[in-house]
Amino acid sequence: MKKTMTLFMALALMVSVLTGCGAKDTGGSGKESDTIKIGLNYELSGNVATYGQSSVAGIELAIDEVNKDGGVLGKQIELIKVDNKSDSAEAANVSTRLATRDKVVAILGPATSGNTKGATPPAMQNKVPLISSSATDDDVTVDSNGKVREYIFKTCFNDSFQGVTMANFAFNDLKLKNAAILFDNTSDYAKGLMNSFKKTYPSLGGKILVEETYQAKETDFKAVLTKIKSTNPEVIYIPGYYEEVGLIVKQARELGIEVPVLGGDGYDSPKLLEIANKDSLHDVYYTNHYSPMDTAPEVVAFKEAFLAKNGKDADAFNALGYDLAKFLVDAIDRAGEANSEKIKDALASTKDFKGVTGSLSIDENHNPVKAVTILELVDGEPKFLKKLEP
Amino acid sequence: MDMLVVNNLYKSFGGVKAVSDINMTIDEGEIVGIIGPNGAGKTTFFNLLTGIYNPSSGDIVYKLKEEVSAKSFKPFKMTKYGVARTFQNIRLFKDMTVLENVLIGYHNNFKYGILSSIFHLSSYFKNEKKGNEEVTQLLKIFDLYDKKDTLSKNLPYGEQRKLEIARALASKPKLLLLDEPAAGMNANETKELTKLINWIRKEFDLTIILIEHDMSLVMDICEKLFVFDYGRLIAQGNPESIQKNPKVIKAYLGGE
Amino acid sequence: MIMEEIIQQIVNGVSLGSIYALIALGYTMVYGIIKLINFAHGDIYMIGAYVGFALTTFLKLGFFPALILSMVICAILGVIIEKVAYKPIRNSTRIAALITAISVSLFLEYGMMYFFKPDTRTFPSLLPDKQIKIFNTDAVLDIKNVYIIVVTISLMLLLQYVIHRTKVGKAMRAVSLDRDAAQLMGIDINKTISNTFAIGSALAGAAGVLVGTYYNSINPLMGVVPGLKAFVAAVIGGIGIIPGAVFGGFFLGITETTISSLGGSLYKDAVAFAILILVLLLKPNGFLGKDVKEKV
Amino acid sequence: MKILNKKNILSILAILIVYAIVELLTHLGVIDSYIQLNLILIGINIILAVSLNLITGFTGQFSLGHAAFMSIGAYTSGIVTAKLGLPFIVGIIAAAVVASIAGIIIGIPTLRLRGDYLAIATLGFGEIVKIIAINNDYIGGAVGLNDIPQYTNWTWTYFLVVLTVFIIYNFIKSYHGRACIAIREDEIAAEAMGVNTTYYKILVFTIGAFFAGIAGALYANYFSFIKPDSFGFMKSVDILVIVVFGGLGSISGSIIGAIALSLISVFLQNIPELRMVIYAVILFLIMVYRPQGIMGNVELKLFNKKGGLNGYAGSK
Repeated sequence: MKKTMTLFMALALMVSVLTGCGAKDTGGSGKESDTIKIGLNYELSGNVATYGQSSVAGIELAIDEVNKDGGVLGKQIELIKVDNKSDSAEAANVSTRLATRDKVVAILGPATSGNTKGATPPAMQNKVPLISSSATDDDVTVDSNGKVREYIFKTCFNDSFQGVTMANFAFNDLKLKNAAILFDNTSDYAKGLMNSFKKTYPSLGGKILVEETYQAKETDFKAVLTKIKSTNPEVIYIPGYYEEVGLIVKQARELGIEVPVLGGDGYDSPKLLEIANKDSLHDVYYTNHYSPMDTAPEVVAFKEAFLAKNGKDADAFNALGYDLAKFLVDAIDRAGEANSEKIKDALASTKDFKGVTGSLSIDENHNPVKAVTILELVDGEPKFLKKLEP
Repeated sequence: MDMLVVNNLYKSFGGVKAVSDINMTIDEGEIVGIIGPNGAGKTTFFNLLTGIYNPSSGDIVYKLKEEVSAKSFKPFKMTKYGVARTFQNIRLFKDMTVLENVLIGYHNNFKYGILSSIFHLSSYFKNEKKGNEEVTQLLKIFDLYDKKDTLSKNLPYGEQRKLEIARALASKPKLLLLDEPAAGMNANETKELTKLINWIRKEFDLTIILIEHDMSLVMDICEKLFVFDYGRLIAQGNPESIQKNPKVIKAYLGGE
Repeated sequence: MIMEEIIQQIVNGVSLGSIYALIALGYTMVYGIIKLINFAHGDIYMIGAYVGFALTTFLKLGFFPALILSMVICAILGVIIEKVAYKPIRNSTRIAALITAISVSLFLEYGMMYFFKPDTRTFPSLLPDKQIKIFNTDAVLDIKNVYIIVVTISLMLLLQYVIHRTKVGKAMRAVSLDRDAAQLMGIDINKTISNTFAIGSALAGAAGVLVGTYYNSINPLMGVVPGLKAFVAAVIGGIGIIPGAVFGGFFLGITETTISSLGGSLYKDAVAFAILILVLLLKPNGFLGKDVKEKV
Repeated sequence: MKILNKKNILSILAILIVYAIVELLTHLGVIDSYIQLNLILIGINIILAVSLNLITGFTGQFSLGHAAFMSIGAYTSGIVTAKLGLPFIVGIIAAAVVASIAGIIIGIPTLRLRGDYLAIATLGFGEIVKIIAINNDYIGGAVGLNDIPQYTNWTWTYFLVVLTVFIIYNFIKSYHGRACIAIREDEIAAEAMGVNTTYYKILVFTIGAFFAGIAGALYANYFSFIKPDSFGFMKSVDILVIVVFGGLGSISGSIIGAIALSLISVFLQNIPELRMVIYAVILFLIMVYRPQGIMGNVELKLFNKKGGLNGYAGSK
């Protein structure tokens, strides 16, 4: 008896609290409101808070600029920033809240593939477009039956794309036949890149000598590096993020491993140079969306504006976040109405959107078609090497 | 008829002999006292009798509900063999009520399975009803029924001692081991305890072994005494003979 | 070539182990005296690194002044944490104590994240960047590692001296054995526990600065994994035993390196935890601990 | 004969009425998908908290690895429903069974450990389970397992919560449950009274893991995506915090705790940068000012006039 009463009371309390706070939120969100609401579902706390916060910094810069220029469709954009705690269930919770309570027209985020997958089902059910600028995993936008997820988009490469590109580059351009792999096995991103490299490289005729792993937040990589060194590879593929890669490259050079190091867009951060220092960063090649050293006016303008606003140089997450916001605004503009359904259609039909990180079109799988740039680090500075059109 | 036989019992901890060369036989229905100075090995002996320690060598054989020897002793099996005990430094279940404490003593007399407990099948009700009735009976005997819903930690000291005995009796033992039952009691309480022990022995048809420092209690109720010193059994016999035994006097008054 | 790899891996193991050992020292000491798993220890280590970072980057202090100052600041922080957080729960249950320690740990991690952003920061290079070649092979040892090992061993000896030879240390041991009795003997319990925390936290602070310069990258969550590993190391060596922590640190470092070098880097941490469980089961008082039986 | 007494009929009615009200409100649109999601989340947390309470609160076995059992259940149900395409009920049962086998496996070796040491060993066990999941490519490794069919709904969650509470509550009310509480109070005395402590410790780990497995299945089939680090150390701490917040040894406390902490979490979504700091402060304040939790170890008195959860207490 008492347990049911407890349950009952608890439920009553719950419902009243939740509906209560909902009622407040829905106040100004009628169709005729003078702002357009965009939800941000990001990792603002928890173990990947860096990526979430960096993406949001880029988004906020872009939206500031848009609002200063008069907004879109004559309305200002209002960002509703909610934290998903770096947890996929919480990301689902936030998605639902943004869609049903805050009545946003679109959701940006989350930063990682896992949390984006968590955020996906509510976005699909509530028919609100959700776009991530860094959820690189292939099945973010396509389900296991190969069917595209109607409301989900991404503006970054698929993991497989970068891995394939690097495998080709290593084999054909650098002409190196024996590779070692070292990847972050707790990161879906690194694992994705690694898998496609592992598939492509041998098919070209290369040989993978050894495959080793590390874990995010580790700081000592000498044991695996020594192991790799003993197999005498000609090149090492290290997909991962700059925090660890910086340390890995530095420690590899200390151990006397001087062979080229290859990686992906996780390398793109001014921190890489700070952590690894100049002397270690030679013969490092990575795939990226753009060259931060690009002198194109929009790149320069973005970098200056970001530095002015945030007091530090932009990294890949910042740039991708910035482009993501501009990309959505562009779609809202083309949709002609702040309506989720129309925005979704506009997003799906994006052609040659020009952003800081290059121009992109959305393909039938809701993935971007965009050029990949290969950069080489020379004395720690990224140098443009080549650009591969898709 | 003998119900406990101890043969050449030794127990050592890391080379130090705590109990050595104990031989004794205890008959059914006796009240037996174990006395000796502090550190004489009495509690160790109790722990050997209840399976908390295994003998280093020698054997202990009970002939109660069935004949068992030290090899098959496990603390939790002792009540099944008909042996229950109390502790020197009262070990009640502090945050449980008086009734619940005694129900734990009754543990092995409950006979229903996990499924029955989860779904409260009829065997659950039958068992719980019977258990509650028997335990209630016991609490009334010990004058604790009025306090059955009191948390045991809130009982006065003397009643905690009594509750511990009641809890042990709930397991329906044949042999009751009491480790310093009168410790911390005043003369009046001790007197009452003496009466109680005598009474329960008759009422429940028990054999009782007790460790005690209070000589008045020991001399009062024990029919036979065993005296320990330095882990050895130095004397045994009826209270009068023990009082006169020079070895015992020496052990108690010191070796000078 | 094979020989060289083995030598290099031994060097790697020792150098990793020295870091675990350094952090484990403070962990084991606090546990030894007040029987509290101070989950916040790893975070004090993180704060030590940030203090070192601030002192060297903004005040341009050298290595040793930064190390000493950071130890002092961490000691003060440790005492504050003890007074504010642990003192009120000193007589609570173990579970309350453990959750309080977790809450302090979260508070420090996310407080730092709030004030200083979650970004990784780079520690200025304070010590000479030099590699020593061993036995004329290609195996190398980072000179900074020599510093860490020397500091770890000296701190261990110093701690042993403090605990066994000084009045403060004797008071600590007395409190650890029987708090009530110690109090009856006129030992100031509060002061002794404060001392314990001050010393333990100072050790964490030292570790923070040393490891900061060694890896030159710090972030607010940097204390979590090393903290956990250091705890494992402390348990392996026998928690509460100072030389045990150092032994456990090296043991864990060398074990992890061995597993990685045998190609098991995927399961390196799993093996570390499996060893932890095995040690707890087979030798609950650690390799250097004595077995004690519960009194009935 | 006593199964259909007045009290039980009232209980069943109350359970059904609560269910019907929620269903009705859902149809009326008062409960939208956001509230429903949170109701389900709370339900999952109640199952986790009540089952951990059995292990830690009632039996006194300090576990920091409860999320590992949940993870085993989640992956099992994920495999059964997504990869093998079997119905949800099969997934739930498989999840519960596999998790409880893990409960036995972890229960046996850790029997020798107490207090802090047991906590650390279970923490280690949780990490090992996570690392194995990360390295297993069949279940997606670090990438996670995606596109698990979304079977979990309010009905499943609600009745599984009721079932969990019913079973664990009844268990506690039996002599088996009293034996567990006795182990918490004094293991040596419990053994001397004939309680087979080994058996009961393994039993509660098994039952606790069983329900954590069910919670995992509900979780996997609701969020339709799982990854190993959703079930890490912090998740175990979250569950433990619910239990301690509500009161160790109080089932109604665990229910209230699950609701309160879920609401706090919803509220904290709006202040992301300070969320964990505030969470830490709340934890700390509870430990200092009310270490026994909201309910202590008693149940809601209002509905339990006989008092005293722990005993049979004559409520025949």
